[in-house]
Amino acid sequence: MEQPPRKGFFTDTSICIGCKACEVACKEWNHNPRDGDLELTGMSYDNTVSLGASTWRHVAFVEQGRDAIAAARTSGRALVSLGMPSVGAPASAVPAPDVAPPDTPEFRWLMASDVCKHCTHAGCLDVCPTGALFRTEFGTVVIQPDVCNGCGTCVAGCPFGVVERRSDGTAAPTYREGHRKGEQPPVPKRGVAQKCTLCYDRLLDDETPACAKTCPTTSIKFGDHTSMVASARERVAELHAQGMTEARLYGANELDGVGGTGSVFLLLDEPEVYGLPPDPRVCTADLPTMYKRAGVAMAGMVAAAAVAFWKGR
Amino acid sequence: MANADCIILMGGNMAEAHPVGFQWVSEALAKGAKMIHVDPRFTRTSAVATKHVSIRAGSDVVFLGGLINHMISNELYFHDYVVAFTNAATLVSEDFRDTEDLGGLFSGFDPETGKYDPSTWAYADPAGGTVTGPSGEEHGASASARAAGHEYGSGGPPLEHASVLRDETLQHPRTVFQVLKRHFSRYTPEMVRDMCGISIDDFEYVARTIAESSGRERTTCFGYATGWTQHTLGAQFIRTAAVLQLLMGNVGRPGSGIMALRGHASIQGSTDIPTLFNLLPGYLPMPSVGRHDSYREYVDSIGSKQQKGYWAYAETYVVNLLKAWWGEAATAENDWAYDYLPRLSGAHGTYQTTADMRDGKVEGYFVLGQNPAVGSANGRQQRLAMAQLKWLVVRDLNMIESATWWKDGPEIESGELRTEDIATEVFFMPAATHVEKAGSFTQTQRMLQWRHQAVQPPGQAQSELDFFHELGVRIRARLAGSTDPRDRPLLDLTWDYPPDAHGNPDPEAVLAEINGYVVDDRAPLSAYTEMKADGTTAGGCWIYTGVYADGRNQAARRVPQGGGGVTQSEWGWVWPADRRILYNRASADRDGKPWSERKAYMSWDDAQGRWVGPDNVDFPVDKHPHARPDPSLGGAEGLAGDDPFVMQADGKGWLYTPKGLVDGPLPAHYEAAESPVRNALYAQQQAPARVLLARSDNMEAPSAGEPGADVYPYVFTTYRLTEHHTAGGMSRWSPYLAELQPEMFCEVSPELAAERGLVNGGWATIVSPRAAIEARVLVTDRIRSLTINGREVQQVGLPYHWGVGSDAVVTGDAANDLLGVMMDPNTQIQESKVASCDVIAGRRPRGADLQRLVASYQQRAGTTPETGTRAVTDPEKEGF
Amino acid sequence: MVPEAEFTSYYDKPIVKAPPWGHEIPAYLFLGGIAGGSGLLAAGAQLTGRTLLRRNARLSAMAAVGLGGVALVADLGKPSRFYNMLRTFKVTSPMSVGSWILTAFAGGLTVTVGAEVDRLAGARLPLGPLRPVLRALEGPAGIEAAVFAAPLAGYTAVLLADTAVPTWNATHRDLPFVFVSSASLASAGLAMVTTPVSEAGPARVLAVLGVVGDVVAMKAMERRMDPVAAEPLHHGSAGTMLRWSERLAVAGAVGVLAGGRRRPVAVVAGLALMGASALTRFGVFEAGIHSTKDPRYVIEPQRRRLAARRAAGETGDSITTAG
Amino acid sequence: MAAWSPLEWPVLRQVLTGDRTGRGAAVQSARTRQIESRNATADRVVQSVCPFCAVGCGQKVYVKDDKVVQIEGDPDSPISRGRLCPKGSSSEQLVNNPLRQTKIRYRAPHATEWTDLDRDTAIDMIADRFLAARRHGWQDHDEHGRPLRRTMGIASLGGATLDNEENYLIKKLFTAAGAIQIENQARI
Repeated sequence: MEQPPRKGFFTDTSICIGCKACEVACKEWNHNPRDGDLELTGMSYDNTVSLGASTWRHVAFVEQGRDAIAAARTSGRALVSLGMPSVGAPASAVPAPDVAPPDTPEFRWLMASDVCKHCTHAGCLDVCPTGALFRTEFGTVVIQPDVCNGCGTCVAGCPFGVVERRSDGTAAPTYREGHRKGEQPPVPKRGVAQKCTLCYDRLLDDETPACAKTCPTTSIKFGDHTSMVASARERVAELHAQGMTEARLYGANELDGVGGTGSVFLLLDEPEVYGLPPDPRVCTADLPTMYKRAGVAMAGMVAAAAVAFWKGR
Repeated sequence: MANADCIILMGGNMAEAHPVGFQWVSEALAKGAKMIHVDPRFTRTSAVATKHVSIRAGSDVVFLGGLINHMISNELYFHDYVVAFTNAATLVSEDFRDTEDLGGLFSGFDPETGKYDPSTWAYADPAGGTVTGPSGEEHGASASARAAGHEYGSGGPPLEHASVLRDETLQHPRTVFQVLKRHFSRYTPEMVRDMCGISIDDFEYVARTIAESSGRERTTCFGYATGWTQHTLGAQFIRTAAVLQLLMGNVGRPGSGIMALRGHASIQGSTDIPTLFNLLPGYLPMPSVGRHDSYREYVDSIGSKQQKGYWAYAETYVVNLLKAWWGEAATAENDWAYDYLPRLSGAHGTYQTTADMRDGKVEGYFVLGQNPAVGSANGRQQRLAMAQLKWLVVRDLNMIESATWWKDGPEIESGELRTEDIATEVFFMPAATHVEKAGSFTQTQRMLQWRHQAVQPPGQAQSELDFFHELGVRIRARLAGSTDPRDRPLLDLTWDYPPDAHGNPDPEAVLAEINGYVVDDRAPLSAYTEMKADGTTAGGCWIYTGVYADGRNQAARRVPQGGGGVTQSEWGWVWPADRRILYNRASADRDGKPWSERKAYMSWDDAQGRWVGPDNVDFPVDKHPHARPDPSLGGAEGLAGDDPFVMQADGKGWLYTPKGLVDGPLPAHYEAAESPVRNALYAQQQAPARVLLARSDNMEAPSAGEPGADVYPYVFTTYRLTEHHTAGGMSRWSPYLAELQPEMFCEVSPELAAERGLVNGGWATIVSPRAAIEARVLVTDRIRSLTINGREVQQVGLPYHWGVGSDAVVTGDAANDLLGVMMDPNTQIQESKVASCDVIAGRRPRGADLQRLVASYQQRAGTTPETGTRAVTDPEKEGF
Repeated sequence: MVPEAEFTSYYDKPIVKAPPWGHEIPAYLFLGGIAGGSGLLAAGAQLTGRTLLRRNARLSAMAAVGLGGVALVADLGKPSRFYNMLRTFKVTSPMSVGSWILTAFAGGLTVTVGAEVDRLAGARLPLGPLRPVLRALEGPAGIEAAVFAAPLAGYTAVLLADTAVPTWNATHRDLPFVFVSSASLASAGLAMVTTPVSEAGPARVLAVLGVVGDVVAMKAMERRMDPVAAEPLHHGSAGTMLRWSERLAVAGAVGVLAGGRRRPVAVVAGLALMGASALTRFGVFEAGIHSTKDPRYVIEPQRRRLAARRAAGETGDSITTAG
Repeated sequence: MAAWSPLEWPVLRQVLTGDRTGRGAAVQSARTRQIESRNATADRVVQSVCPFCAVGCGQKVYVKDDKVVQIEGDPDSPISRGRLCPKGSSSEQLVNNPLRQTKIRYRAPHATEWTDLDRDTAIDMIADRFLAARRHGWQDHDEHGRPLRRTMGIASLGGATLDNEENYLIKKLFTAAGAIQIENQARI
């Protein structure tokens, strides 16, 4: 069977306008129910809060003043000086007549569309006991809702907090059926783990995932993983050349704790600012150690029992 | 837009309101262009802008005027373009007096009527006197179609003839250029700082960026939306930008212009084929009593045969329309059934109608895909007015608030209305969605695109086309045999559209009628130039002629990517004549050569003897750039080779508007009808010619300098969010959209929050002289307190998508309830972007206490229906 | 106002998600431990001819496995699909490995319990010709179950540690020691409750060894953990439970040593030990859940280890890169 | 569900195929192997235009069994290149919304609740009321005796979300009936 190239996203948050079309297109395509309890969160324009069982794309909104911007620039510069692996400036640098840094330093509003990372080493996939999760021919990680028994181990296995077991679909569940505030919409696939499938069904039909297709500004790009990483590297170099040292990539390094992610991001601040872990590590990386330690412990238990029967009178 | 070197977005929030259109801005940015967002709020557009400049809502004319002054006084304007293509060199009448001379008023103002007599604004006539309109009246397009900021619609108002005096050295003191220079000289950077709250550094940054991105090699593009139109001087906001763009040579060229960013799928179409009181299709005016009593008066008033350009053929368009509507009943003998048209007597806009409704003068009301109970200014007045109707027909997809106010509206809760007392009959008719009917939408760049029908409407739902066709059939059946002359127009109406498979009228047949045809054989016309004024052709909307050329539905053309050419011309159909950039003759210089290689578009090809380029030239195609026809000739023949503005009566871009606007030939800054700020530019505080509706249900807050102004100390502005659509009828019923912005909120600065004890995520009550509403609070640095004339001015941001009802997924108080109805006299559009309010912490009172709260504020402020209604500011009385 | 996002987190919202596990899970951890420990005791008794201890330990193990299984199934999102646990065998999934261990253990155990019940019933079960087969299999089955007993007691530690839950993951080197010790002392405690002192000698020794292991392993574990990740073990209800767990364990051990040969003391001490084990499991469980609620437990340890690696010159393995 | 076969047991497939760790093809269910895009199985695709704002983005409408199953951006459109905003992306929900009204509702004077009407009756009632209101509000002349030939009894609001053809018929019918108070969103 011929293996298609690994597919992935490159989400360039520097051009995201926070329109949330990705959230809607995703829900619409995947028939995911409305999430949350229709209350204003007070978290800027973010009212869906995080990725979850029914929200597979989530746009974060961060308002920052001068100090935070300066800190982001500093931490970005520090990354550069660490001698990170970096391709040089792209050969065809944009003919910008003026490379002075954008001069709006008093305030900025960051928007970033988050999604399942489709990790190279996927914790959720590794720990799933039923085989409900599998790696597709596109290198993506997908849950089979007809197999999952809702044990929830994958939820614990994800270092990014992406997977969630679908319950009733609202934060403050009510059991009045309906669509309006205070009512509970019908929730399909209740009780099984849910997350982004990278539109596995659409990929099979050679279609672009719903979120990437709808994205008005191409902040969400979709394609072969290698070319996504390449364009991410080009873009970050371009921004650095414009003086935006706060730009950095997230997930483009195959040596990181999850072996690199299928969904690569360009961020303008430290990952935790966007709700992303700063140094995630797939839990099963330590599994051999755990098994070894557990083996010793179990042997100890057997030995203790032996001693007990030998000594115990 | 993707071709611009600099994009100024102002009075609009493109990334939020038009995310997909914004991709062209993104593309320009990716190519290295700059984008500056000038707006009271830091929005999602600002977030990706090269720079955001915070401006006090309603002070845009000061800022733009400052830019004009900067460009003129530093000689940064595009001299060759200005001399060649604009009316800068034209001499203005000796009788004209500017605001400089009259304390903020132009000559001709009548304080009694609150209206201008524009006769002194005219061009000087070489034969002495002035160049006035043919019979002293403008055609509808300029007087009101601009309503929605339709700057490039169908052209300027008529002039008697196109013979004018010009001084191309621009030195004569009565040249438009000198008038302009003097007029804007008081719009200094310091004035911008004091009135707009924009620092001199920021102002200079914007000025420098525009200057560097204009001229032969580069272009700057402006984009605006309702942030400009919804003001008492909205049309003048746009005019100011147009003056600036003409000065900089940024009209008619790639990556230039002023883009109107419109909010509805076919809002352009509904102005072109207007469901508007003052227009007939194709920007022909509705006849007015007294001015258009006879056919001849009517036709002559629209366009003079001696003026330049295509409005000179206005009579042809009129005849074709009448012929299309009344077929054989329209004959030369009966002036093509001109008398079948009803007559206007003044403004009959939606707000005047609402007032009439409230006073019981209107029996029946059709509400079609619109939600005035939420979306119109002064919502309480709207709902109380509807309660006076005999019957109301609401046609919509969802059970909107405009259909349910009688059972769950705010006035039911407050006890002002009792369901059992309301005599209004309400018909709710389910409508068809866009996929359940075929038809065309005209988008914001004038492109018609056909939608094919995907499925049949569900249940009892039906399209507007089917409903109104059926209604027409039944009305005509009831009148059959009537001898009453008033029924003739209905009985003679052409109303025989071939049915489709389901027995409904075929929309393509309607399109064919709109397009126009030869009466004898129904052969479709392919251009409006084929129309005849002798009754042998008929056509419902001349500007759309060509959309059904060759009997093919050109709006349904869908070659992928429009065929790949620069203009992507094989996708949809653009009026007029499938032209993609208007006035594109201006993309070449006086001699017909491109201004620069980089910005080449249309140019004159001597060998072929015609204009060539990627587009259809918006000009007589074979007219040599050096052509200088006899000035007495009118129409297309009258256009000189360097008259690119083919719809203006003199072929030039108008820096100065000798006719057509009712509130002044040049933009001048006046404060909003309600403003806590004194106008520092002129003694005149408010726009003198603004339209008022002085009523007890439409009170105004006192402005700065008047007693009681401090009762409503804050400025609020309303806007939309990307997650919702206008009054919510198509978004608040959608769970996916509702969850993204679930509750009505207000945005306030940290300073205002501290002043009023507001907490992020908590509640606030906002009070205006019309209403009080509650909203959740977002405290954010995206809203800045601004220093205006040395004092802090706080602005409150209010999205207007929510309404009070019980059927939507999410409901909430309506921001528009706070607004009063004060209108731009050119467009009759209300001022939604600036008004005065107070903000207090906590939720609003319920029941009858709500009106008590509003009344107590009114009392404290001493407002009466007369407050704020004086046209001319009286310096004595105002104490300075 | 909209809080300006702190340098460290996104509106204090969690980064990782808590597994959707109720108290059935710590209950299962406890019961699985009892089952595993009892399996070992039963095998020892089988080999050393302590028939009462053998019978009681087998029955205890069976009860614990049964209840534990019910708890596990009850906590599934789709209980009707519990059988999918054996749909595949995944070495990367402790839950899968554990399901097979549990199945294997329960298989052998069921045979031995069948034999015990038949004996209790005076050989009156309608087994017919199967009785001799059962009797013949009883011994090997007991040993087979014993082989999977310690894994049953210990795999749950790997199950918790092999997650992104900060506190659990940070225990991954030492939690198996805590859990097998806890299993030992709890099963020994139960044996002391159910079995006369005369046959409970091995249980008393195992109890004491278990307590020693439990206390030592717990201390070692906490010391080795990132201090922030360890915090939830000390605070709140988890901290309270773990403190009482240690007290009860020590008290139980003292009881065993001081008066374990007296039945009433043995019963009380046995109950104390079982309580200690239950509290350990609930405490560790709660601490982990708590560590998912505050992003700080994710961010601070991760930033610390990232900084440490960078300081040590390892700069090539960060998820954040400049290019 | 296909009949269960022992060979379908993933444990066996793990052994038989190369997927030893059970994280790939071996654990796919029969249903997973049959997944198809619902766009691929649609009966027909219709080209349309987004009904929300005035940008005029192209849409593709996928229909199966005479029901709209998907609406997404039309990549062929030079205006939108296949992209849609959140509102445009919600178009399918606009069409298939469970809250959408598909029945005619009538509220009689002073009534507190809606009742149902069939369409024929409703349009007849509206036609009668239309003519009555037209008659009551009719004005032949103004105070100077100049012709007006209009009715002030009927008003209308709306059109910006309607088709050109619909607006055309509305304007045509109302104008012929002498109704002039015709307005739409362009003025709001």
